[in-house]
Parts: sequence; structure tokens; C-alpha cells
Amino acid sequence: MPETGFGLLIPIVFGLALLFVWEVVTRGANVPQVLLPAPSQIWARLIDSVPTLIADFQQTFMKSVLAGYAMGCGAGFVVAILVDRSPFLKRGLLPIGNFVSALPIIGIAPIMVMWFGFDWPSKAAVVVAMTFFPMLVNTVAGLSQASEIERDLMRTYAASYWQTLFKLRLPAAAPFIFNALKINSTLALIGAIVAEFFGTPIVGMGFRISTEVGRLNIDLVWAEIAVAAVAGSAFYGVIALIERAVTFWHPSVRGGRA
Amino acid sequence: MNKPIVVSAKNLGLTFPTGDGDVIALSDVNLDIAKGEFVSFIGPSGCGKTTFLRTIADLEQPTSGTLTINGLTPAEARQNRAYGYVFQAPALYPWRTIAKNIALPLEIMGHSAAQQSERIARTMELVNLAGFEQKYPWQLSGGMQQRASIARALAFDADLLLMDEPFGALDEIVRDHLNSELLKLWARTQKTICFVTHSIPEAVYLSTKIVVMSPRPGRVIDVIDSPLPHERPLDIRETPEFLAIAHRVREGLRAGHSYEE
Amino acid sequence: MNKPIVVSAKNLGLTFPTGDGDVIALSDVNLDIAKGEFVSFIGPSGCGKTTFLRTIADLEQPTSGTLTINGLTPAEARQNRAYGYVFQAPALYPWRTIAKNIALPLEIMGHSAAQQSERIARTMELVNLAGFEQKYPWQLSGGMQQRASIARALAFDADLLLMDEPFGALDEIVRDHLNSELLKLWARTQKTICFVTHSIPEAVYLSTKIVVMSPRPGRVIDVIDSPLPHERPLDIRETPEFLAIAHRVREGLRAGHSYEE
Amino acid sequence: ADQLTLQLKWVTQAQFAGYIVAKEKGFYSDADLDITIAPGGPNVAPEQVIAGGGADIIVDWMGGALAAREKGVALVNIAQPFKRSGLMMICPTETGITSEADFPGHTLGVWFFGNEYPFFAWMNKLGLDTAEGGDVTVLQQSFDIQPMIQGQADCISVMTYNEYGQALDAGYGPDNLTIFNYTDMGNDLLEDGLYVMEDTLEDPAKVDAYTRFVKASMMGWEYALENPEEAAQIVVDSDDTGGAELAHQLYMVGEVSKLVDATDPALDMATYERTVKALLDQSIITAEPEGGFTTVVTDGL
Amino acid sequence: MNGKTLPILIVLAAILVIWYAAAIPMNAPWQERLNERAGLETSFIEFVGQTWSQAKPLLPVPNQVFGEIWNATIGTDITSKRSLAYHASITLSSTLLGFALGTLLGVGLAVVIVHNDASERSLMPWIIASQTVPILAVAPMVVVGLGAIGVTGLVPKALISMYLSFFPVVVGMVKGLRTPEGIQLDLMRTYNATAWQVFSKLRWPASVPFLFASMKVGIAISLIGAVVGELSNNAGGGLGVRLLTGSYNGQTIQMWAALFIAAALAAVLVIAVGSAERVANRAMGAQT
Ligand SMILES: Nc1ncnc2c1ncn2[C@@H]1O[C@H](COP(=O)(O)OP(=O)(O)OP(=O)(O)O)[C@@H](O)[C@H]1O
Ligand SMILES: Nc1ncnc2c1ncn2[C@@H]1O[C@H](COP(=O)(O)OP(=O)(O)OP(=O)(O)O)[C@@H](O)[C@H]1O
Ligand SMILES: Cc1ncc(C[n+]2csc(CCO)c2C)c(N)n1
Ligand SMILES: [Mg+2]
Ligand SMILES: [Mg+2]
Repeated sequence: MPETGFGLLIPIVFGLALLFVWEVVTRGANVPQVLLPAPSQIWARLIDSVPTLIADFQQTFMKSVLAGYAMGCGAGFVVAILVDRSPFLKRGLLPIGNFVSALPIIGIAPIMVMWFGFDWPSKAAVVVAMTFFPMLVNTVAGLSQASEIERDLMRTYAASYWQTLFKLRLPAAAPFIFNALKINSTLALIGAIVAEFFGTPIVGMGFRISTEVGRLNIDLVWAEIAVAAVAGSAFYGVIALIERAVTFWHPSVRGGRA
Repeated sequence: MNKPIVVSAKNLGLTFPTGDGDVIALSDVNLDIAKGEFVSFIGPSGCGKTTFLRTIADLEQPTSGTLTINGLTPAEARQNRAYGYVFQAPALYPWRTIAKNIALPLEIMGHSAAQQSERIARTMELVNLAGFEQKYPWQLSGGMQQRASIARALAFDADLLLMDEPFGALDEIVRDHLNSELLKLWARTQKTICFVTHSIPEAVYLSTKIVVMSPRPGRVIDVIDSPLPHERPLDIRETPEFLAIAHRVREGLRAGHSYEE
Repeated sequence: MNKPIVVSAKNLGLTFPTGDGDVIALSDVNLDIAKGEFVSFIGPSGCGKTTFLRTIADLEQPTSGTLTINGLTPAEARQNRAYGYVFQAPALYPWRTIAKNIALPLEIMGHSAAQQSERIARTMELVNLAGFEQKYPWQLSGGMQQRASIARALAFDADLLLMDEPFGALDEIVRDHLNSELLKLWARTQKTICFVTHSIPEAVYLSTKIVVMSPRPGRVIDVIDSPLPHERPLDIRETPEFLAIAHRVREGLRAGHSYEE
Repeated sequence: ADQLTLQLKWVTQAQFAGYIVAKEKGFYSDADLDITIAPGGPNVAPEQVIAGGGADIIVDWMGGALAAREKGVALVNIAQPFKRSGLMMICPTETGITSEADFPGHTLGVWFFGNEYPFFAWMNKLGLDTAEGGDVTVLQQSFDIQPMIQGQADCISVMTYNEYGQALDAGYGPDNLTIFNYTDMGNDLLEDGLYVMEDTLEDPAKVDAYTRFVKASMMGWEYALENPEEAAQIVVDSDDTGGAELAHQLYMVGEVSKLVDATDPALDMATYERTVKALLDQSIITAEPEGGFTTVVTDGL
Repeated sequence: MNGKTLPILIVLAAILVIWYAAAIPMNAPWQERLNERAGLETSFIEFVGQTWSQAKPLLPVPNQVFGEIWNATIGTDITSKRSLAYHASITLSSTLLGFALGTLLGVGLAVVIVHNDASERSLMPWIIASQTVPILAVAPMVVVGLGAIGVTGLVPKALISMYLSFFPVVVGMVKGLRTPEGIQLDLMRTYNATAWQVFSKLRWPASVPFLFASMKVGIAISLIGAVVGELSNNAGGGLGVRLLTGSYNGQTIQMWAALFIAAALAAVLVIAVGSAERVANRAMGAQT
């Protein structure tokens, strides 16, 4: 337990040092507030704007990010299974999956607004498009991880495709799948925020950021960024905790001991 | 002996293509195994014992000749879950406890939870692993892992058992114990058993038929039908019949080797 | 006997904490191994043989007592590359060919390319794997993999050899052959060898000292200094001295077991 | 030659024809100036760019410039070529909106990113609550007319010279639109003006360069408005993105000509006062700005 | 025709059919309004034809998109600013540079993290936090900041690509470098191998499957980064800028064309990484 306490200490000390340098440099070099406000100014602004920040957080994170993340990861996973299930689809669908991989967010954001309207569903759709591919790639890679002898065992049981999938290949793929879940936890947030630059009701983290940049309230922009960083890190942290619990058996988690 | 034939190989051959030339793992193997037989396979390392078992199990495809299991193709037999297989390596799933590893085939074959726990308890007792139910594979010693994998293959009742050096990592005492347990099980259930071993006494003690193989290319060089009675106390190993068979096996084995000490 | 002591364990204990309670793998082990000795460890599966070897090799940390290697801590000895280790499982790297796997320690210890290929050829010859240099581990049979891992440990010249059931997956003939090769090597080089085996004859045939262990908790229950001469032809195995030691080992082993057949 | 960077408020288009033409026609180099024109975009805040030293002169709307001035970026208006606002709000007649009185209960599309001040000033004047659950629903509108075509907004913001043209192309027109023109309503805030940092005005050499710049720019505007086809072609050619279309740029030059006074870039004080009042009324700025403009450049022409 | 093309063709055909079909209802309301305004009465067939040939459709149909792609690539001088090939090459170069930098940075960080627990605790939270900073908000500051110190053109955009693409590589490689089994590490310990030897002879080869999965994601994200970077620096051109100007001018067809080129670029890049993966697997004796 003191281990974890110490473990938390390092990033906190590191972070405080970073903030201190930031404060000193911005004040010392007289950096214009419209370029980079000092942490103290950002903090003051953050405290002032709590209701706004909460409203934005709810709009962007609780709606767009979570819904899009769940659907995008789910879709990537399902397509990976489909592709795995059928060699035909593997040859036909996988290249198309690659095609979807980098549909640039700024290209699809306006289109999604066209299709799904201004409110959060269009943002969630952008998040779906962004999170789909990492999940597809990692699940496909993960599904090939079970070793030959582990598969042979299933073959001797004449296990059905689904039994092999659930009892062998998915557990073996879990480290890869969690990689995707972790990468996507931050991608989803970026996606939702960027998508709000392309038309939105007047609430949301991305809306606030773009609008307040235009108004040169850069301190509020950074307050919003701080909220995004905390929310994103917490999201990532939760996924990482679940990962430790689920893939406890993987050498990377149990510390490589034999 | 007009027992039905369980395994029948005719001119069976299997060649592995590899980056630097083909490896002939099996060549011209002819063998019939009747129901209820206990057949041991013995031969130098790399002579194709594992490959032959894997071919029976439909894990490798013969490149020539024919192989039938209960008159069916190996694939059909596998679909019928005709056999239980103990691999040469334990192949336990690291995310499952030992009990859960043994439960695996039972889950797949749809046994009820009550049946599962009854069988897990019984087979873990049999291989003397009681008390290790909740451990994970990496927390077990090599021999314990091997015993867990034996328990897993015994947990469901296949009529044909394919066992690839199941007792290789076990000491004499445990081995004797498991040998006699296996014989009891075999006598009770009339299973057909294909058993790979490196121990000549073990092969002679257990088997009704001993298949001696030789490598490069892997082929059968001797098939010995044991004259020993079905009932086999441990001290049968000192009888002249026993020693005679052991001698014949050893000679066959030596012939297959290239050492000339 | 005033040969220097290579391995010295005093009141050595090792406990693994696990999810459902501690496992005492070693308890109160006292043992001295002098330079040039050939020590066999024998005992029921799970009694702590592997754990003891791993502790010598500085792969596990004792939880009580002391252990020194050549008068140094195990960590220092490891840093001096004092030993070669043959694991119970082959532990070959799947992305390296067999030759490259054997080359691994040589690369790490900075041998020249010429030296490497000379040693690879020699040790592969020794374990009778010549011709399989360019194969990958999964293209080898179980016994061949084990032999490759033996070759890997022999390729560099450590004064202390730790061998965990190196011949477990090998047939009698290969085993006899490798046993006598090992004895020759030992006689020639005065290496100290710690050797885990499940075969009583093998232990008696090879060793100057036999350590009999017993499980739960793992401890040493008998240490037998062999009266057999250093020079050991294969037929020494029929002599009364040999059988007497084998009997004593078997009794110790049986005492450590919980079977009551 | 004096090197100066001009940061535009938006992507390369005929809205900035005067500057682009002046550069291409050599009016700047004739005035011994070496001008770099940096295109803007939805992600570029000119006020930020100039504060960071990325530009010497920016094209900006007065609302944004004065708000920035209060935030510590000492922007000063040195010239105001655009005399009128091109901003409008248009509502298809099928929405039933025929006058300001019909707004309550409807959804209005607005450009943010510093372009929202005229709209809020107007709503403020009408006494309409724009907060969530208020009289009207406000949308952050994308920079196109899709929200109207798709019926996501009942009214959308357009510039006379740009989006309105797209609406015309799409089959909308005065007969099926209700048009609220900010200038006609007297709600206009000053649009494209030229701004520099206050401290640079202390340097006579800079002031001289600015003066030459404004002068050459106005020649550019004059030339552009007189030769719309050529101007449009020049704009299309200078667009790095290849997105500009000749026909549309030609339309834009035509419309922009109604807003620009190519002969006199001086700031009109009456419009200035009105702009400041509107900004003050809705607290976009909190105090009467001091030194937000200078006539030193336009006086020197 | 080999075994690969047929499935792709069939799936493509299915997509085309769905696409054409979807375009009808999506473009219909607007077409109805147009026809109503013009007082036109049309048969269904004519109406379908109309929905497939709007100038600014909600969903342009494939022949419109590919026609535009054709015109803007083959039909246009490659050096022209109107050529999509020209813009694609701009985006491609910053993508590749950013991807190379991002992969190096990601692997470098993963190596540091795996070899030093303290650095994991101090670095990882900040690496994660860095990814939650909305890139589009910071990109302009980066571009302005770098511009102030004289760095312009390709590099700022590549840096944004790197910023986005290093993250999947870190996450994947931290896991990958830790994937060797205990016994494989123990072997290295018995040789008293140096950290570098353990890395080069064990951790690195063992992490290869993770590396390639990460690189596939990384290169795709890198392209997104390049496109986002272009938004903050319209001067340089690139597919991102094409997308924007397409959007501002209501040129849906132009947008879709740029989008397709970008996606095709991504697909080609991902497939290239996949081919490299197959080559590496073969060189490493993978079981097939
Ligand atoms: N997948 C494979 N690819 C190429 N060659 C293979 C493959 N599997 C086995 N072999 C080769 O086939 C031959 C027979 O192997 P097999 O595993 O059947 O031997 P074995 O009799 O079981 O030996 P052991 O007693 O050592 O386990 C060996 O020479 C081996 O190298
Ligand atoms: N990492 C571990 N975690 C928990 N328990 C362990 C671990 N490694 C070994 N054990 C336990 O320690 C005991 C001794 O194991 P060890 O591997 O030393 O046995 P062994 O004598 O080598 O047996 P075998 O002959 O079967 O290889 C066993 O009960 C085993 O379950
Ligand atoms: C295509 C296009 N879309 C939107 C605007 C709106 N807008 C954004 S910045 C700005 C100031 C221009 O002087 C304006 C009006 C525009 N101009 N052109
Ligand atoms: Mg075998
Ligand atoms: Mg062991």
C-alpha cells in the first residue's frame, strides 16, 4: 500500500513542478494572456466557471463520448468477429475496414452533422468512426494470439466456433482488445471535441473551446482543456483497472514470473 | 479376436513441407487397433509418435494412405468426440484455475454444473491434485501441470484415449500409482488406449500391444502382441515373459537408433 | 574431501504467497555441494526441486535462511555467469531457428562468429540434432526441443550445471547415450552438476550424492553419498551396491508420498 | 523593402480581393513593400496570431478586435475599407417567420468563433433571451448553408457576398426568404478593418510602412472593383487550396463592392460609436475603449 | 482472378448498391422541395435520376464522387492546386514524417517505461493527459508558436501527426515489451544478459505482433493528425484544406472526393504496414 502511495506521488510532484515552471515562465517572460495564460489564472477561471464546465462536460462526455465509444468499440469488435468468422468477409471487408480507418475526422464531422443533426448524435457518430478502426485492428490481431496447441485442444473437443471463441480466443485476445479500449478512451474524447467545431448546440467542450478562442478567453479554453485531461485520464484509468482485473494472467500483468 | 476395429491405418504417410526441405514424419504405417486394446507407442525421439497420435485426432492431415476411426474419417470421429487427448505439453489455459481447466471439456460438452464439480473432484483426487483447485497453472510445478492435463482428459468419458507421454514428468511412485489407476480404469470401462511412452517397462506393463517405431522416415518396425494376462500385479515386472518382451522392445528400439557406442 | 564448497544452503526456506494462502515450497533446507560433485535431486512432483534450483540460480529469492554459491550471493554468482541452466520446459525462442537458439548465450557472452558456429555444431552433434539447425522450435518433436535446450546450456562452458529433468522426454537409448556423454563431460571438466530427475536408476547411476526430497512443505529427507566408483560402466546398474542405494532412494521417496495403495 | 505579414480573417476569397490584387498587380512592391498574405480559417484567430508575432497587420471585425484589446492585445484600427456589414439572417418563408416578432420559439443558426457579437447585440436590442430554454434556440452554425437546406435551423446567418450566393444557387431567393440585413436594420457592427499592435505605432518607420500599405491596398480595391473578372481570376489563382470557384468569386467581388469604399479607408465615426455602444450594451466590452483606433495612417494618405 | 479480388468485388458491389439506394431517400426531401418550387411533376424513375444528379446533394452517388476524383486527379495537371493528387502528396508527406517520428517516440517511451517503474508512474499519466488535450484547440497554438521561431511548412503538421500517433504505439509497445513469459526472461537472467541484450534478443522480437497492430492504428491516426494540422495552416494546401473549402462552398461532391482520397491513402498505408507485418512474420519463422 505505501507502494501505491509513492507511485501516485511521483506524477503529482512531476506535475506540480511542471505547473510551477509554467507559472514562472508565463509571468516572468510576460507571455500575453491570449497566447498562454498562467496556471493560476486558469485555476481562477475554472473556479468561476464551474456551472458552464459541468454543462459542457455533460453534453460532450456523458453523451457523445460514452455513446460513441460504446458503439464504436462494439462495432469494431463485431466486425472483427465477422471478419474472423468468414474468410470471405475477411478478404472483402478487411480492406474496406482499412479504408474507414482514417476517414479524416474533419471530413466526416460535417457529413455527420448533415446526417444526424446538430446535437450529440452527430458527435457520437464521429466518435464511432474514430474508435472503430483501433478496435478492429487490435481484435483481429488478438484473435490470432492463441497458440497452436491451445487451439488443438479445442479441436479435440470438437468445440464449436463460438465455444472456441469464448473459451480460448477471446481470453487470449484480451490484452490486445484492452489496448484498443485504452487508445480509444482518449481518441473518443478528441473526436467528440473536434466534431463540435462543425456545428453544435451552444454547449459542449468543443463548442466552448472554439468559441472562447475566438473571444480570446484563453484561460477558459485551458480550463476546458484541464477538464478534458482529467476526464480522459480518469476514463483511461478505469479501463486500465478493468484490464488488470481481466488479464491478470498475462505476463505483462503478473510481472513475468514463471 | 473379432472385436471391432477402432483405429485402422493403411499405408499411412505424412510429410511436413518446411523451409529447407520436406520432413517425412510418417511413412507407410499399417496398423489396426481393436476396441479395448491398450497400445503403447515407443520409439526414439522424433520418430513420429506424436504425429501419429495427432493424425488419429484429426490434428494433422495424412499426405498418403488412409486412416479410419471407428470406420469413420478422423474428422468425423473428432466431431463425434470419439477421443480424449493428453498432449505432450500440458497446454493449460493461464486464465483458468486448475479446476476450471478441468471443467473446460465438460463445459463444452454441456455437462451440468453438478456433474462438472463431481467429475472435477473425482479426477483431481485421482491424479492427487486435491487442494490445488483454485491455483493457476503458473503456480504449479511441471509434474503437477502434467497431472492437471491428464485429469482434464479423463474428466469426460471418451471411449478412445490418446495419451502422449502423460507420465513423462512424474517420479516412479506417482507413475506406478497412475499406471495402476489407468489399468483399473481401462479394465473397468473397456476403453481403447493409445499411449506414447519412453519407458520400456511402462510400455510392457501396460499394453496389450506394443508398437515400436523408428525415425527418418518415421515408420513402424515391430508390433508386439503381449502374451501377458489382463490382470497385472506390479510384480509381474519380474517375470520372464515380461523381461522377454522388454528385451524384444529394447532390441527394436536400438535398431532404430544410430548410436554405435 | 576438502574440495571447495560450491553451493551451501543453511536453513533455507521459501514461501510463495498466492491468492488462496501461502505455499511453502522449501523449508529448512541444509545442504553443501562441493566442487566437482554430481548431485541428483529426486522427490515427488511438487516437492520443491525446481524451486531449489531456481533459488541457486537467483531466479527466486529465499524467504529465510542463507544460500551462497562459491561463497558469493546467488545474485553475484549469476552476474559471474557461474552456471548453465537447463529448464524443465525447453523455453526455446520461437522466432529463432534451433542453431540460433543455441547461439543465444554465445551471442550474449560475446563469442566470435567462428567460435559460435563451432560450438553450435559440436553441441548439436552431441545431442544428436545435426541436420535440424535451420528448423524452428515448433517444427521439432518434444524430445528434440528438450535436446536443443540441453545443447544451449552446454554450448558455453559454465563450471556449475543446473539441469531440471533434462532427459525426461527422452527414450531409454538416447537417455543412456546422453547419460554417458554427461558423465564423460563431467569427468573431463570437473564441473559441478545439480541434476533433477524422476528416475531412480538414473540418479544412482550418475550421482556422487543423491538428495531425496519430500513435499508439503518441501524439505530434504535424505542425503546419500554414493559409494560407487567414479568410473561407471553401464552394467554397474546390476551390482548389489547399486541396487542397495536404489532401494534406499525408493524407500525415501515412498516415505514422502501419501499413497497407501 | 519593408516586410509585412497580413493575416486574413478567413480563407482566400474575394472578400479580401483588394489585398490579393494589390499583391499580384505589384502595387505593394511599387510602394517598396514585401507583403506576405496569410490565409485564415475556422481555426485561426487573427488576434492570437498578431499577439504571438505571427503577423504585423490583421483583417478583423471590430467586435473581436475591441474585445481582444480589453484582454490585453492592444489592437488599433488603422483603416476601415468595409463601410457596411455584409451580414444577414435569412429564414425560408415556410418557417412562417416574416418579422423579428416571429423569432420566439425558433432555432437560429449563428457563427461563433468571435463572429457572434452582432447577433447577440441584435437579440439584446430585441429583448430576446438566448440562453438555453429561452425565447430562441441558438445553434453554432457550420460555415455553410446546410442547416437551412436540412431544416435544422429556421434561420441561418449568411454573408451577402458568400453564403447568400450559395443560397441563391440552391434555388432560394427573395421571393421565398425573409431577409434580415444587419446594415439595413441599423444593427451592423464594423466588419473587415485593418488592425496593428499599438506599440508599433510609436515607430515612425512602421507608421510610414503602414501608410504605404493602406494606400497600395486601396489601389488594389479600386482595381478589383473596376475589373471584377480579372480580380476574381486573381483570387482563384492565389488560392492554394484549389477550392475557390471563378463564378462564385466573381459574384463575391460584385457583392463586396457594395460594402467597400475603395476611395476612402478612413473610419466613419458614427458607425464606430454605434459599434462601441452595441458592444458595451451586451458587455462584450466593459468600458469605453481608449485608443482603439488611430487616424494617423489615413490622415497620411 | 485470384481468391482475393472476388470477395472484395462482391463486398464493393454490395456497398455500391446500398449507397445508390441510400442516396434516394437522403436526397429526396430536397429534390421534392425543388420540384415543388419549380412546379414539376416527375415519374419515380425520373425522380431517382434527379436524386442521383444533384449539384449539392446530401449524399452524392458514387459516379459523382468518382467523376470528381477523376477530374481532380487524372483530368488535372498534377502540379495544379486544383489537383487532388497534389494535395494528397502534401498530406502524405506530413503523414509519413509524423508517423515515423511518432513511432520512434512511442517505441522510445515504451522502452523507458518498461525498463524503469518510476518512469512509468511519472510519465504515463502525463502521456495520457497529453492525449486528452483537444488537438484542434492546441494545433493553432503549436503552429503559431513554431511559426514564431521560424519553423513552418511540413514540420508543424508532422509534429501534430506525431503527437497523435505516438500514443497507440506507447500503449501497445508497453504491453508488447512485457509480453515475454517468465521462463523466457529467466533464461536471460541466467546469462546475466544486459538490459540491452534482453531488449534486443527477447523483448523486441516478442513484441512484434503488438508493434504492428499499433503501427496500423498509428499510421491511420497520423493521417488524421496531418489533416487536422492543415486546418491551422491553410496556406500549405493538403486534403484537409480541400475538405474545409469543400464544406465552406457547400461542395459536397468535392468534399466526398477529398474524403475518399484520404481514406484510400489510409487504406494503402495500413495495407503497406500489413505487408511489412507478413514479411516480418515470415522472417521470424511464424507457424502457418
Ligand atoms: N509442424 C511440423 N513441421 C515440420 N516438421 C515437423 C512438424 N512437427 C513435427 N515435425 C517433424 O516430424 C518428425 C516427427 O515428430 P514427432 O513430434 O511426431 O516425434 P515424436 O516421435 O513425438 O518425438 P518425441 O518423442 O521427441 O516427442 C520430427 O522429425 C519433427 O522434426
Ligand atoms: N510461482 C509460484 N507461485 C505459487 N506457488 C508456486 C510457484 N511456483 C511453484 N509453486 C509451488 O511450489 C511447490 C514446489 O514447486 P516446484 O516447481 O519446485 O516442484 P518440483 O519439485 O519441481 O515438482 P515437479 O517434479 O513436478 O517439477 C509446488 O507446490 C508449487 O505449486
Ligand atoms: C465562407 C464563409 N463562411 C463564413 C464566413 C463567416 N465568417 C467567418 S470569419 C468572417 C469574417 C469575414 O470578414 C466571416 C464573415 C465567411 N466570411 N465566409
Ligand atoms: Mg512427441
Ligand atoms: Mg519441477
